[in-house]
Amino acid sequence: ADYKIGLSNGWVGSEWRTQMIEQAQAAAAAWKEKGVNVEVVVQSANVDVPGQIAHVRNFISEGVNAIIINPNSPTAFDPVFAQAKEAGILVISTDAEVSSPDATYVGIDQKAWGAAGAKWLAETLGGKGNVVAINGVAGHPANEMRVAGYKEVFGQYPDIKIVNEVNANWDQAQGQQAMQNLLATNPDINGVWVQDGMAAGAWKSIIDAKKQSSIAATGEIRKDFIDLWVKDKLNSGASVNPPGVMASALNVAVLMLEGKELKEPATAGQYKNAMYLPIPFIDGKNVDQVAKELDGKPGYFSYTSQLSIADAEALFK
Amino acid sequence: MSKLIMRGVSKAYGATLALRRGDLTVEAGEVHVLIGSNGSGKSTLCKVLAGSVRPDGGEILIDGKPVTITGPHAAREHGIGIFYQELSLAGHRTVAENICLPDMPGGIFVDRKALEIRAARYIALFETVAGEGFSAEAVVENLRADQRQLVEIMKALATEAPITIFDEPTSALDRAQVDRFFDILRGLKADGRSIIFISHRMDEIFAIGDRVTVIRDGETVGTENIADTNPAAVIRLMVGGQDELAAGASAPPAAATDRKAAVLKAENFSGKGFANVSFEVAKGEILGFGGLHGQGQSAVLRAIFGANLAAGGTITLGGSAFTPSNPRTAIRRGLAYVSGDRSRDGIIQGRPIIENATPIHYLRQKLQLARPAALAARVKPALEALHTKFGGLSHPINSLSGGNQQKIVIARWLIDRPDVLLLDDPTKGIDLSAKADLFSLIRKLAEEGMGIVLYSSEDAELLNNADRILVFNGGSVRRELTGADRTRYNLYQAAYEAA
Amino acid sequence: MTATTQTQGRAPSPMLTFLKQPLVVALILIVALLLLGETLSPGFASAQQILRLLIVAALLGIVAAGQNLVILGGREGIDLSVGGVISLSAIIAGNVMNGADSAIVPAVLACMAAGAFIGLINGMGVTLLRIPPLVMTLGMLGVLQGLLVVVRNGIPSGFAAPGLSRFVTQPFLLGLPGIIWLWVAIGLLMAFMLTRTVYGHRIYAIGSNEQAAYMAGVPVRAMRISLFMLSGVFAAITGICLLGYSGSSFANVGEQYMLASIIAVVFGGTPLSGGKGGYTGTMAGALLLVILQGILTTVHIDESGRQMVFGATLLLLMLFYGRGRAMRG
Amino acid sequence: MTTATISTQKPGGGLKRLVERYPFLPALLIALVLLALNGLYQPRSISFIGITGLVKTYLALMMLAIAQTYVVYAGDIDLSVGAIVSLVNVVIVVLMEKMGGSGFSVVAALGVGLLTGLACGIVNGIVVAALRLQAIVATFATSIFFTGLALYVMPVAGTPAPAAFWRTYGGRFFEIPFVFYAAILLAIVLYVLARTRLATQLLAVGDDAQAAFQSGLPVTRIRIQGYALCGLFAALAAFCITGDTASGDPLVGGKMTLFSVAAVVLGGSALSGGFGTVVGSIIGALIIGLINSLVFFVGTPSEWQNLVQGLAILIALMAGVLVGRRARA
Ligand SMILES: Nc1ncnc2c1ncn2[C@@H]1O[C@H](COP(=O)(O)OP(=O)(O)OP(=O)(O)O)[C@@H](O)[C@H]1O
Ligand SMILES: Nc1ncnc2c1ncn2[C@@H]1O[C@H](COP(=O)(O)OP(=O)(O)OP(=O)(O)O)[C@@H](O)[C@H]1O
Ligand SMILES: O[C@@H]1[C@@H](O)[C@H](O)OC[C@H]1O
Ligand SMILES: [Mg+2]
Ligand SMILES: [Mg+2]
Repeated sequence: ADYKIGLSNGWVGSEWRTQMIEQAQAAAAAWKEKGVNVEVVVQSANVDVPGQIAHVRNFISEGVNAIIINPNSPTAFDPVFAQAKEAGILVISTDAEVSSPDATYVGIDQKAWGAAGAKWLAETLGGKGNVVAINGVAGHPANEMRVAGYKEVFGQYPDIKIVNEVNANWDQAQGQQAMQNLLATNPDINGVWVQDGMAAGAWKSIIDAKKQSSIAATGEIRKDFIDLWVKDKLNSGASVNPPGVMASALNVAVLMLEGKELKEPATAGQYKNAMYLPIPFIDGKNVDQVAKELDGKPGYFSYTSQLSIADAEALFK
Repeated sequence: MSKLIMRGVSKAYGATLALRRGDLTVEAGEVHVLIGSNGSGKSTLCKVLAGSVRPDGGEILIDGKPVTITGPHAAREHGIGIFYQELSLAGHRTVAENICLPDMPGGIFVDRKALEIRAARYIALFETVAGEGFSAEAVVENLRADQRQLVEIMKALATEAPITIFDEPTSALDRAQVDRFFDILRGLKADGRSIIFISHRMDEIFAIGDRVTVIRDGETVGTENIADTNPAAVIRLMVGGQDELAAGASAPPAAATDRKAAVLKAENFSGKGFANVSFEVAKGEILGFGGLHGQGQSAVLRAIFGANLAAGGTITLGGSAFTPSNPRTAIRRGLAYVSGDRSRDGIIQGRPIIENATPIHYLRQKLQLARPAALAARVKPALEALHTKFGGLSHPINSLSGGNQQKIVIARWLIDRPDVLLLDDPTKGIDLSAKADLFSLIRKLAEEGMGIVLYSSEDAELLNNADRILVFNGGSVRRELTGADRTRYNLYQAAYEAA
Repeated sequence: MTATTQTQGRAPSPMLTFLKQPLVVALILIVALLLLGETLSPGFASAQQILRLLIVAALLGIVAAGQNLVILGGREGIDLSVGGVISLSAIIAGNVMNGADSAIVPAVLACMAAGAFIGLINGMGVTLLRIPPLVMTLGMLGVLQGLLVVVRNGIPSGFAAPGLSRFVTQPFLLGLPGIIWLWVAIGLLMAFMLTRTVYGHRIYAIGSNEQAAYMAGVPVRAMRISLFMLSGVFAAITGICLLGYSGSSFANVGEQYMLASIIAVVFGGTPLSGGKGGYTGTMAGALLLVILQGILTTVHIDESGRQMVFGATLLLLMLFYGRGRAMRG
Repeated sequence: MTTATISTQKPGGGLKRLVERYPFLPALLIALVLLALNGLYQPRSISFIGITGLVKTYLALMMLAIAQTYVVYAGDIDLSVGAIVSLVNVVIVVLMEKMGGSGFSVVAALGVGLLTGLACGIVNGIVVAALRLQAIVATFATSIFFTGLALYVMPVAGTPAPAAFWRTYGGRFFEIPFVFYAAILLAIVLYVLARTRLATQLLAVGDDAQAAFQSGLPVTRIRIQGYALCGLFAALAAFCITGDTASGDPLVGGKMTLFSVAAVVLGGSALSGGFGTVVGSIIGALIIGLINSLVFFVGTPSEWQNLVQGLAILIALMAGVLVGRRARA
C-alpha cells in the first residue's frame, strides 16, 4: 500500500526541529524496504496559530492519509482535527500534547521529562539545598508540564528549597544572562534545574563564576554540550526529549494506516489520547557512551532515539 | 465697543521671546492689517488668538468680555477663524473635505451631501481664478501651491467666523487671484465681519486695509488709519530708527554687461513644466525671470540645478557642456541655488547654525572632518556680509526668525564663491530690510563677476534689480525686456498675453 | 530683531536643563535601579555583577549603535532585521572559526561583510525602491529567518574560538574584558563621528530635512544606504560577540535584540523621528534596559507579574524621554 | 494596464485615478494571481470547501489587519494587537467556562471580550496620544503588559470553549458556512465605518497631525478613538480565533502582530498615515495565507519553505508599495 503523510512544524527557531523533520523523512524512506511506499509532504516555517491551522487545511486539500504535527498550541486544533478526521485522515501530534479527541499523541511525557531531571538533581544534592529553575516560555504547555514535573518531585524533598524560578524563553543567551543574575543575588545556590535549549547557557555562567564544582545542574542533549560535559567533568544530568519523536510517530502512523490495532490503546495523559515514548536519561554514568555515539555529528545535533519499525510493530497486535 | 481686544500678550519659546507685548484692537467691519518684519511675532499673536499657541500672559476680550482660549476648537467657538501661514491641509483628502474639515457636517456619519453643498459655495467664489485641475473632488496633494493656498482661504472662509485671520494668504497667489480674494474680503467687511490681514506687500496693504498695527521685536508699536498714513511712514514704524533701509527701491540696475562672457547658457532646454527655453547669463549680469508665477521659472532653475528632471536641450557652463543630474554635480560645477521655500529646501531644522551654513563648503572643499574653529572662521564673514542677526554659531537655527534663517541658507553658498547663482523667489516671506540687504549683496556679487539668475514673484523686485527680464508664460519665454523696456506695463502685457 | 532679544526669554535654570538631558536622566535612573536591585536582592550591585551586566549591555549597546544611526538618518528609519543579522553572523562566525583562534580574523571579516551586504540590500530597498524602512527590514527579517534554516542545514558546527570567548568574558585591561573596551571605543568613535565629521553632520542633515540636504549636495541615497550597512555591520559584531559570550552558536540567538535595540535608542533620547539625539544616551539606555531585566530576573514573582511590571516600567521610563511635542505650542 | 493606453491623459492617468480611488487594486491583483496559482497546483484548495477553510482560518488575521489599519490611518501603529487577541481569547474562554457554557454565557462573555479589547485600545490610545509616547515602543511595552495579564488569567493553554460557540463558528446555516455570513456582516460594518466622521478624521490626522490640530480637530481624542476601534477589532479577531480553535491559549495571538502590519502594507495603506483602505488590509491578510499555501503546494523542500515564503512576502510588500506609488505618482 502507498501512503502520503503530511508533517507540520510551525516554528523553525531551533535546530532540534530541523533534526526532527530530517529523522522523520528518513524514517519514511526506511519503509521502502518493507515494500511500503511512504511519501511525506512537509510544511515547516514560522507561522502563527492560524498559519498552522492552514497547514492542516492544506494537508486536507492535498488528500494526505495522515498528518503528524508538532503543534504551536495544545488546544487550538480541535475543530480542524475534527475536520481532518471527517475527511478520513489520521492525526498524530508529537512533542506537545493536544486536547483533540480526534488525534493521538505520540511522544514523551513532558511532565515525566521534567520530573526525571528533578529527581536526578534532588538525589545528587542528597535531598537538600537551594535550587533555582530556569524555564522556557511561560504559558507554553510543554513548559508548564515540565514545571509541574519538577515541582512534584521537589515537593517530596522537604529540605530542597526552590529559591527562584525564571523564564528565559528557550534561548541559550537569555539562559546564560538569567543564571548570571541569579548567581549574583543567590550566592548559596546548590542546584539548577534548567531546560534544554538554555542549560548550556546556564552552565556557561556557572563556569564563568567558577562554581562548577559546587553546583549541580541539569544539562543538554546537544553534542556540543555533551562534549563540554565530558571535557570539564560537569556534575550534570539530562532528560532526553529525542528529536526522533516525530519519526517514532510516523512509524506508529504507518502501522495504524495499515489497519493494525494497538495492543494498549493510547489513553494516557491529561487528554487521554497519549502514547508515551520512553525518556532516556544521561548522567555521569553513561555520558561517555553518549559522547561516543555522537562522535562525528555536527555540534547542534541532539542525542536522539526513535522507535524502529520493529519497535513500533511490537506495540501493535 | 471693539470686537476684539488683545492686551499684553506674551509668549516665549525656550530662550526666544517671540512675543513681548502684543496689543491689538479690531473693530467689527474692518480689515485690520498686521505688519512687521520677519520674526516680529505676527504669526505668534495670531496663533494665540486661534488657540494653537498657549500664551504666557496677556488678556483677550471679545465683544468686551474677557475670554480664555484653550485650544483651536475653543477659538472656533469664540468665533475665530484662521488662515495659517504654513497652511493646515490634509494632503490626501479632497478639496471639499479640507474646506469642511474643522466642522464636518453630520453626526457620527459624514453628511456627504451637505458637505458637497457647503464646499461648492466657497469653491464657486474662486471658480474663475482657481486654474486647471481645481475641483471639489481634487486631492489637495496634487494641487499647485497657489491652489492649495486657495483651499486654505476657502477653509478659513467656511468657518464664517466673525473674526477671521489671514496670515500671509497671498504669498503664492497671482494677481487675478489676489484681486478676487480682495473682492471677497470687501464683501465680508460690508457684512460687519472683522478681518485680520498679514502681508509683506505694501501695495496689498494699502489696497485692502482700513487700519494697520505695526509690531516690532514682539511689541506692538502703533496703530494707524490707512487713510492717514503712507508706506514710508509705516516702514519707519516697522524698522524703528533705521529708516534708510526703505522699501525695495534700490538703484536702477547697471547698464549693458559684457555679453560675450556667458557663464551660463541654455539652449532649447525642456523638462517638466517648461519647454524650449533658451537664454544666456553673462558674467556680472543679473538676469530676471518674470511672469505670473508657476509659468516654469522655478522649474527651469531647479532643472538646471539638477533637482528636477530635464528632458532635452543643452546647458553650457563657463564654455563647456553640462548635463544636470543632481544638485551635487551642479554644485561641483560652481552652481548655487537658493529656494524661497526655506523650510522645505533650505534649513536643517534643529541643527546648529554652523551646520546649516557649511554643507556646501564641505562638498566643494571635499572635507571629511568638521573642525569648529576653522569652520567658524569661514562662516562668520559670510553671515556678516548679510547682516545676519544670531546669538551664537552653535545655537539651533530654529532660534532665528524666518528672515535670518534664510540669510543663513544664502550664506552657505557664499563661503566658496559659485560662478552662477540661481535665485528662486529667494525673498518669499522675508521682510523689507532683509530684502534690501540681500539685493545690495547680490549686486555686489554680480559686480565681482558672478552670473545671477533671479526669479521673483514680486514685480518691483525684478524691475528694480534685474538687468534684463525674461517673461515666462505657459512654460516658455515670451518676451525679453531690456533697458527702458523694463516697465511694469510690458511685464504685465507679456505675462498675461494668451494666458 | 536683535541678537539680544533672542536670548531675553525666560531661560530655564541651568540645573534643570542639565537634569533634563537624556544622558543625565538615564544615568540617574541607572544608579537608582542599581540601588533598588541591591535592596531587593542583595548582591545585585556587587562589582562582579555590575561587570557582568556591562558585558550584556555591551552586546545590546553595539547593535543599538547601528540602530541609532539608522534612526538618526530619519525618514522613519528603523532596522527590524538586526535580530536576523545577529543570528546569521553568530552562525557564520562559529563555522568559520570553529574553535580556532587563528580563524578569528577571517570570521570577523566574513561576518562584517555579510552584515554589510544585508544592510546594502535594506538600504537599496529603502532608497532606490523607496520602501518604508519598517516594511523593508521586516520583510528582510522574514527572509533571514528562512535563510538561517537553510544555512544551518548544510553546516557542520559552530564553536567560538577561545580567544573570542576570553575577549568577551575575561578581564583584559584594568580588570575589564575586551568587549567593554570595544564598546567604549565604539562609543568614542560614534561621538567623534557624529559631532566632528562631515559624515556625522550629514547624518543629522538627512535626518532633519532630507530635501534640504539633497539640495545642499548631500548624497542622500548613498548616505542612507551606508547607514543601513553600518547597522548590518554593528549587528554582525554583536553576533560575533554573542558567540563568544555563549560559546557556541544556535538558531535565533538574535531574536531578542530587535525591539530591545530600539528601546535602548529611545531610552537614550533619540526620537524615532530622527535628526536628533546621539549615541552616548543610547549606551546609557542599553545599560538601563539590561539592569531592569536583571532586577526582574532576581526578584521571585510569577512570570505574569514579571511581565506586567516590566511592561509598566518600560512605559514609566519612557515618560522620562521619548515624549513627543505637544500639539499646542 | 490597458486602461493607461486607452486614457487620453498622459500615460498612467487612468490607472492613477483608478488606484487613487481604489488603492487596494494592486493587492487584489496579486491575491487573484496567487489564488489562481494555488488552484493550478492544488485544485482542491480553491474548491468551495477550500475557500471556506481559507476564510475560516484567516478571518482572525483579517480582523487584526483591519484593527491595525485604523491606527495606521492616523499614522500610528499598534504592536500590541497580538497580545490583545491573546488576552481577549483567554478572558472569554475563562468566562464562558465559569458561567457554564450556555448560550447566554457565550453572549455575555463576548460582551466582556469586546470591553476588554476596547479597554486595551483605550490604554494604548492614552499612552500614545495623551501621554505622547512613541507608538512603536509604547505599544511594545503595553503588549508585554497585556501578555502578563493574559498569563495571569490563564497560566497555561488548555481550557476548551463551549461547543455552542465554536460549532456556530464552524457550522453552516442553510448550507452556507457561518463565516460567510460573518464576512458579509463585516463588509457592511466596514462600509458603514468608512462613512463615519471618525474615519475621515483619522485620515486627516494621519496626513498632518499638526495641521489637523490647528484646524480645530480634537487630535488626541481622535487618535484614542482610533486605538479604541483597533482594540475592538482585535477583540473580534480573538472571537474568530476562538471560534476556529475552540479553546483558550494565553500566547495564541503573539505571532500575529507583525503579520497584521505586513497585511496592512500589502493592502496598499501608507504606514505614514493618511492614506489607505481596510479592504486592502483584508486582501493583504489573504495574500499572506495564499503565499504560505502556495509555497507548500508547489512542492518547496521543507528547509527552503521559510526562505521562499520570506522572499515572496518581501517581494509582494515591495510590489504593493511600488505599484501603488507608481500609479499615484
Ligand atoms: N515653534 C516655535 N519654536 C521656537 N521659536 C519659534 C516658534 N515659532 C516662532 N518662533 C520664534 O518666534 C519669533 C516670532 O515668530 P513669528 O512666526 O511670530 O514671526 P512673524 O512675525 O510671523 O514672522 P514672518 O513674517 O517671518 O512670518 C521668531 O523669532 C521665531 O523664530
Ligand atoms: N528632484 C528632487 N528634488 C528633491 N529631492 C530629491 C529629488 N530627487 C531626489 N531627491 C531626494 O534625494 C535623495 C537622493 O537622490 P539622488 O539621486 O540623487 O541621490 P544621491 O545619493 O545623492 O546620488 P548617488 O546615488 O550618486 O550617491 C532621494 O532619495 C530623494 O529623496
Ligand atoms: O525540547 C524542546 C522541544 O520540546 C521543542 O519543541 O523544541 C526545542 C526542544 O529543545
Ligand atoms: Mg508669520
Ligand atoms: Mg544619484
